[in-house]
Amino acid sequence: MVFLTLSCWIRNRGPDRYWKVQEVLKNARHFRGRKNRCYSLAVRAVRRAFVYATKARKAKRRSMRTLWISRIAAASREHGMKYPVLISNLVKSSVQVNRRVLSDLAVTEPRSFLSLAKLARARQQEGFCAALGNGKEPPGVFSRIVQLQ
Amino acid sequence: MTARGTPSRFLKNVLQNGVGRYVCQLKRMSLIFSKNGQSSLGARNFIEEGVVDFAKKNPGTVVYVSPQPCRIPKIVAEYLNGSVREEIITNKTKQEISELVTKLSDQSGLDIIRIRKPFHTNSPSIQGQWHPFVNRPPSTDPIGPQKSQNQ
Amino acid sequence: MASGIAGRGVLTLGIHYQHVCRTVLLTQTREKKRWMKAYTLLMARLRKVEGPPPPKPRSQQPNWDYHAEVEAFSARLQEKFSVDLLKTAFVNPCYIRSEEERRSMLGLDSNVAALNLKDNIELQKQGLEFTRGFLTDWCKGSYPSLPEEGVAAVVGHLTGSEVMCYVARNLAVEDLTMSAEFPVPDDVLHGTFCAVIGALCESSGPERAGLFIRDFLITQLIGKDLFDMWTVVNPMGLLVEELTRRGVALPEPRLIRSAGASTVLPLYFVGLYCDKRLLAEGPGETVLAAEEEAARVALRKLYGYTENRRPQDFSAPRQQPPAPATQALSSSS
Amino acid sequence: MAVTLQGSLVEILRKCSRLSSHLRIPVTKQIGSSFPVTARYQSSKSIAYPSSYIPETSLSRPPWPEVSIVDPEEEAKQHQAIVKKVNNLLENGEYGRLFAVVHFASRQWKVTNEDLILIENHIDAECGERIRLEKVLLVGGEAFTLIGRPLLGRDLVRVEATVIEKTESWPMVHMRFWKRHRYQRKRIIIQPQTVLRINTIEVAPRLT
Repeated sequence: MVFLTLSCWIRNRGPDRYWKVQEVLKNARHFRGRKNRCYSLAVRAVRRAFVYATKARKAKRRSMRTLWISRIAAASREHGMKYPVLISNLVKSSVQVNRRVLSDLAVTEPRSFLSLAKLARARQQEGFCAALGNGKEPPGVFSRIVQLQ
Repeated sequence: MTARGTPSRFLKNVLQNGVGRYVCQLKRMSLIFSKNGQSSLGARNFIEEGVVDFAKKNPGTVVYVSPQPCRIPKIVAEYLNGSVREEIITNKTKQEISELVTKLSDQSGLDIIRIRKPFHTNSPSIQGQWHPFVNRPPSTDPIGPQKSQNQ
Repeated sequence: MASGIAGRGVLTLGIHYQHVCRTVLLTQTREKKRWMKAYTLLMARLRKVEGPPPPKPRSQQPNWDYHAEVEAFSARLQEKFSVDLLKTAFVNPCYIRSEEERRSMLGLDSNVAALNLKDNIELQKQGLEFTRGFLTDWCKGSYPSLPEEGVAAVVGHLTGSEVMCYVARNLAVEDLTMSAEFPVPDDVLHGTFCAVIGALCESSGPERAGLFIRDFLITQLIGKDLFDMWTVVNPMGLLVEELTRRGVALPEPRLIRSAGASTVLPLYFVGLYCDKRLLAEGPGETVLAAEEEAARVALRKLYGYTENRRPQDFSAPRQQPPAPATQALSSSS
Repeated sequence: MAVTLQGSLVEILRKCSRLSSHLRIPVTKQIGSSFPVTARYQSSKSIAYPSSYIPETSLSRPPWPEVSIVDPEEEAKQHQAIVKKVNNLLENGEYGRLFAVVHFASRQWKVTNEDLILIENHIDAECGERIRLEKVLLVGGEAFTLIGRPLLGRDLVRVEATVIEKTESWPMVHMRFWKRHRYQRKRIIIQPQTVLRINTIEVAPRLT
């Protein structure tokens, strides 16, 4: 490969700020508008984007958790329970499956989730039983509930 | 490196590696260094002491040592899936180079980009995916296209 | 400086570059390389005009030792190949033909030009035969209720050019293959991979070869659906056939659930009942599609190829079905 | 099944492993039978009097849902039956693919055979080595689920994995910026990663 004309084409075009600019523009190529090609606009946009990316890595955890919680809530409503009931009773029966796996189970393994919901329900009933003491009010407590004697 | 601006892939591995047997994915490694360059001092030290051990420990990797007049010594690693990685080892010590070499031999040669999910499964659901009819009792009413809704 | 610029500009940045640097040492400057931008832009433009360079086989690039590569190939796969056989397995007849032609073009007479290399035709044949036999036995062993056509379809998928070439490319067989043209065409690569299996079978026995096939070919079945490999046009007909063969009552499709029938996304669930027992149910956008899907689900259940079937045990090399061993022995002798 | 779960909790609480089985038809049937029974029991108490005596108000019942009390002995019997059934299932190997929830690298993973998982740290094993994941929280198949409270026994479940790759994450930019304060810090973070392949999930038929 010999190009004799090549050397004629090469000319010095001022100082090489080019590489520094390219480094920044490389990260801005997918932006919209002039900031994907104009350096002075791109620097700020890239800086903002980096800051957002940094913060989003933390925020992702939080938003994922809310997503899981809403999924579990929807699934537990199907089994006639509210989310706090399910979670607190699972914790009380020392099942330490976390919310990510619970929401996964609710989507992909509905029968396992059903059995977990039943476990929570049973624990809840047991708690009620213990609190009620065979249907009687605890001593020293009077409620307004009409007890039909 | 924002998430939107960079390429991404899903977690995978070459040819279901590790299901049957484990295959080291590094097939070839060439060490390019200079015989008397200053920047390849560490590379020369590594070749004197570490290379033979490495090659003995990894019989599946072909190690080429090629001295050539160059300023930038480098390691060229070729993987089974055809990808080639060049690592520059200018002014690195023997320790650093040997760490780098083990790292290269532990990798699978897939490109190092953002991985979207930290898991990959071929059978996502064992009991069948949830759909709105899963936990409903079967309906006793006649069902037909003439009805718009089930219940 | 001007000559330096021209020299650097003209030659590619490779070994030549270093030569230039050494020869033009006197004119070396330690400035910022301002010519670099123009140079890279120019080269990029040239590359755009010319297109990518033709691929070069690895054996013609620097740092290539064929013997070491072959040894490493067998060590990497943790198999004990006999090296001669393995080397033979990589030699394709098209390579020998083209090489001889090239030699005679260079003006050598025919008896000098003849290469004393054996080609891999026999190994190919043997390997393909062994692979087919082993896979058929394995399929019959692990899915006993799969009919002949199904087994043939699975085996055909696995021994087909697509899967074999994919596996071979990811095991670096392509580098070692001696072929007339580059990139290696699919059929040549397929043959070479078969020959490698044949060589393994010859050198360390059919048991190891079976393990090799299990680890590298059968793992390709993971996550594959039966009907991706086996195109069944009329699953309902096949189901009826299957049920009559087993002497069970014919399936009765019933619409069991439907939703959104008047919308753009209707959903129907069709259940197949057999002796008033639910055999399978399948969803679909129309009743017919749902029925077909239900038939497929039922077939998968009957053949034991459901998605949640017991996974294949790939771990222990302790038990091997004895059938392929005898089969392979008879084929090799 | 529902009944089992409702009554035998006192006993279950002592156990480290929790077993439940869902065979669809029995479940629905028992739900159908158990709930009306309890409802009738409670309502017969209140409807013993003529309904005009006290009209039904929001306070005529306790605000909590009605509690069903099931005979503990019967519960224990049903529980035994189910344990036996699942043990038989496991012994005869009549289960298909299994999944497990394992706790590894301070995360919980739902895994099944031939899965890949990515750990955001390096682990102390060479590539190609087989490791055993010991903290198993839950194992399930198509017909049964074993729920650990919180963990399943080590002799009950065995989940094995192979280390197949030790690599690095992509370079992440960590950038902090405080406007109008001339504060700007940029750092590139690369962390080690490990890829594991799940090989086997085995369950021993040793339920108690």
